[in-house]
Amino acid sequence: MTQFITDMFSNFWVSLGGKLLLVALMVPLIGMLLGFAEMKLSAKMQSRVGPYFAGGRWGWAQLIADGVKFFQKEDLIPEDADRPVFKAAPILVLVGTLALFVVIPFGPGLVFQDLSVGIFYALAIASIGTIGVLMAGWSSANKYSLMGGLRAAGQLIAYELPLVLAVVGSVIMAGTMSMSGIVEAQISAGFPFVLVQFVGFGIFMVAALAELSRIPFDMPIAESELVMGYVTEYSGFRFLFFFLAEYANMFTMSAIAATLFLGGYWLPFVPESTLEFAGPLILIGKVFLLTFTMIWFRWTFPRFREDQLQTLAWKVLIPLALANIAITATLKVVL
Amino acid sequence: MTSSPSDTEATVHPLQEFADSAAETVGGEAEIQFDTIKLRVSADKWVDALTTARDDLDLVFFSWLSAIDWANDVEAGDPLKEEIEERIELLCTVSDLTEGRRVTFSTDLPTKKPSVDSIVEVYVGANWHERETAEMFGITFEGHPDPGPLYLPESFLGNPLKKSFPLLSREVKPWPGSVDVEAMPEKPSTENPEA
Amino acid sequence: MTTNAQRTIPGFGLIKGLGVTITTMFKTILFPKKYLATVNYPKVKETPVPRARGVIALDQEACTVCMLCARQCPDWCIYIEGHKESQPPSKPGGRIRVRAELDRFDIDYALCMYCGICVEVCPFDALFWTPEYEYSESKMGNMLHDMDRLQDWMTTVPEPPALEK
Amino acid sequence: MVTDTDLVRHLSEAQVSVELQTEEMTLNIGPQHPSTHGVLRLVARVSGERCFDVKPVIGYMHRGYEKLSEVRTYPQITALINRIDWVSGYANEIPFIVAAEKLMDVEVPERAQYIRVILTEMARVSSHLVFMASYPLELGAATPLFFALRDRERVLDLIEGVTGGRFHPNFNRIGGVKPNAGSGPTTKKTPQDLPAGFLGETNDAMNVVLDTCEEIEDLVAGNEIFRARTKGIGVLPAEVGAAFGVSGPNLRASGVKFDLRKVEDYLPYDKFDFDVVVGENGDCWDRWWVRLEEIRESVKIIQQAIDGIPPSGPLQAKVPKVIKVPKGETYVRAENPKGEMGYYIVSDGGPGPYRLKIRSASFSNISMLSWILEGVLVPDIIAIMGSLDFVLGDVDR
Repeated sequence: MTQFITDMFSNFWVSLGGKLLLVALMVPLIGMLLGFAEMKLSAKMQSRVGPYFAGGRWGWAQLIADGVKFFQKEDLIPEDADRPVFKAAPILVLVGTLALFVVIPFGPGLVFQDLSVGIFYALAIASIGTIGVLMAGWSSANKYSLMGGLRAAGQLIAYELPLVLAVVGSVIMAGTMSMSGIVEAQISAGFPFVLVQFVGFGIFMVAALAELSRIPFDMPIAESELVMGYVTEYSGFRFLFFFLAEYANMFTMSAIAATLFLGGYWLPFVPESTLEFAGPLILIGKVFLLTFTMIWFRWTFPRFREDQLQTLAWKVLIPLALANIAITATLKVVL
Repeated sequence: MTSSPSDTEATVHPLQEFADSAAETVGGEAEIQFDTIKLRVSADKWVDALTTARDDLDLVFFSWLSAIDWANDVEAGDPLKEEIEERIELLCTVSDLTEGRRVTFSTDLPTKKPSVDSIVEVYVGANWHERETAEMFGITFEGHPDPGPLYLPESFLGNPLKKSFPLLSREVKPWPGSVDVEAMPEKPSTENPEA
Repeated sequence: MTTNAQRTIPGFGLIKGLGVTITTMFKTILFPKKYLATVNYPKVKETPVPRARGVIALDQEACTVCMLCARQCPDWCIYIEGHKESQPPSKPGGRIRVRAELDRFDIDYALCMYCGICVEVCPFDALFWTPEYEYSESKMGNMLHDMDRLQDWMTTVPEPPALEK
Repeated sequence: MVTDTDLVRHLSEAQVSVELQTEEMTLNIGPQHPSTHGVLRLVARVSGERCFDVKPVIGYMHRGYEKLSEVRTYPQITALINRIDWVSGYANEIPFIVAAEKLMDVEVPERAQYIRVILTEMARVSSHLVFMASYPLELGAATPLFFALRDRERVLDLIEGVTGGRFHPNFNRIGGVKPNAGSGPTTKKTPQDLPAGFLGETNDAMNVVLDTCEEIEDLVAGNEIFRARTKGIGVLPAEVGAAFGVSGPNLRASGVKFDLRKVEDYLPYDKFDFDVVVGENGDCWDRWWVRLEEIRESVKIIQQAIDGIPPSGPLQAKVPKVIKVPKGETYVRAENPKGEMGYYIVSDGGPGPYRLKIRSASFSNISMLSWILEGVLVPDIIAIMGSLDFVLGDVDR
């Protein structure tokens, strides 16, 4: 029986189908889980009860109820909207998120596709979502949406650079761009890279927040200024796509950060033989720690102004990241 | 705490001195009613009076500007008890920012086609107040930089705060209080056949 | 008095803010009774104060159809109709008494602005405030409460609160 | 003085504007928008994110209170004016009632005066707490909202316990505070004095409010992002503010030490020791800070009043049952949470005023919007508008 299953999964198409199914299930699941966590945690930070009605205890079914509600809603498209672009935008945003799951190693060998340029691929694919955002903003025929889309584009340009530069330090230390390779490098080094690459880690997290357009960098949405930014005109399941993509993106960005800086699926003092099973749990634990920080930030900070964000990116983060690279490279050569 | 005009004759009101000097500086008549200094000036000296108040009396804070429609025939509310001369009284209160002294300037305008010079040049805050007064009382403010209705839609007809403007909500519905208890029905003859 | 708090190391303010939110989170999770500010509304209800102006109750027996409330109401939302009736004398040989009977007493809560003037002017203690608040309707017309419905509210009239000193 | 960096920035901006031909668009903010506090509408010409010719459009909530009060009696108007600035409904009643009392020459009993002071200051605390809640929210921080509203609810519950209304207390009567529940034979004997335990609970609630002020200060004031968003933004010079009729905390933030509680005698504020908080620069930060400090000053007043309130005594002066105000005109203004609120009553001896002019603070406060919003960025529109703390009911009346 096990032989049969192994055989079946060795077939390319079957394994591809299985992986696709897994990713397709994971995104809504993670989206709902994180969405629910955000609702509950924010409630507690504000001395509220939070959702409690749906599903009985703790309101665990709140997000399922929300999803059902979204599907029941009318799919509104503004009359002046650029219809094909308007419809394509949420799909593009979600696809960018799905594609990111491909390169994240959940355990030794537990990776959908271990690319040799994994991190390069991840950072490139992560910015596809922003193109979807820009499309959404442009096609909505709404001035608020347009401004939201343009802000997202400006943010992408400003933050892609520190994001990439922050990663370079880890890549230099590992000597490989494969995500699994970087984790293995940390295992063989015996410490997570964050201990050395703390500057890179900090820059990466700040840039990731900007990339995800979460508070304090949520200017593209900025509900008090731009109503809802680029999602103003979306309703029903198209809005749900944006919603899921936001939380799934939070997960993948945290997973990348965990892989690059926190040792990925590895934890010191955990025997390597158990990583096969414990690895995914360890990674998810680290990811939840990082996403908790993001949620924590969101419910504590106000938002920047667009020009202050650009100043921060170009005048602080990029020079810092460059200095980090220079020092890392020098030390790598010297030591 | 309070004082009426009759008090001021017996004891001098604490504000009397200031009121007199203000009236002299501006050129008008001052009257103190219930701790409120009202300074009457003529309509052609309206802008001059307020400029003097700002520059010489140091009344730099613009509080409000509005009007009263003195009319004998009213469509809404109770009419006045005694006949008065029909006019529109324009009021403007300004204050200083140290001791809290305030003066209400007043001028009379004719009920038909009232018009006065705008004081936006003197107190920039009068802009919206004059627009409100203009649409509510039909007063023309000459030289207002941005005339036009403030609250009401462009197509609105009439000047709501004039006494000749009826309050429609009170016109379309009968007053529930006007109903009276039905009188006792005439005693039916069956009960008292012999009566 | 200065409007500037002391200058500190950059980032210190951010950390202080993070500290406030996380403390609140743990306080709310660990001691929900003390620190939770909201309740699970339809399941748990807060009791309004006795003086709360929720809805007006009518004691039909006490009403003499004097029309004071309808006349004093600023919104004209009370509609009263009544007629006079003769009652047999209380003692044999006494005078025949005339009593006003209430035919209609409606309050239109769609118009009412809860000022309480009617309750205040009522000279015969026929109107009372009760703190009930759950009487929303899906149709505007149903906001008109007739005298029977107003009478039903009488059961919810609370005792007046004790006074300070 | 033009520094080198200023010059360089200016040159670079000039160059950009020559090279880039951008199209301007008209941005319509409101009347339904998350940060317009109701139904204010702004029409702005926007070039990129910079706004020019911002035109506020008001009147979506105009209820015509000045006309309505011409057909109402004085007690009926008291119920109406609660709704002008509904965030601090109690404070609205005071100047109107005091003006009517002035015309009638009525002396209000001391205990009633103290109750008025306590409740007015509680209204101020609750109003400023709403500002403490909404302003960081407009800048993106949601948590201070709940902290401030949590304690505002405490204050409102106490106000409701005394008056029966959270937002619309309708508690003042000419000659004092609401004397008893009704005029019937039974209820007449139930005076509406403070409910038992009110003073103690208020004292506790005020201490909690002070704690929350600390908490909000930790959460918001130190925050570098909040400082960057508010310092130097929307500077209002004192003389411009005065000419526009801007009053209250907005004017004090510009450095004008002027508080009607100190100069007018509508309530016995001279018996209490409190400071007038002033700002330095008149920017958004100062407006925020002045309100935070005013909460603390109000708490001081409330706690002094709780200590000093006469233990018992009449709550009502002798007034006729059907109130008719003698002929006369007067203007009474009060320091409301939003600024100077005043009523000019013209009475001809009838049961209602011949004319009632309502001077509301927010109306004058936002009349300067088109001046202060000239050439600012779109996010700063929200920051400046929020810092003025207006209520549309107070603007449109």
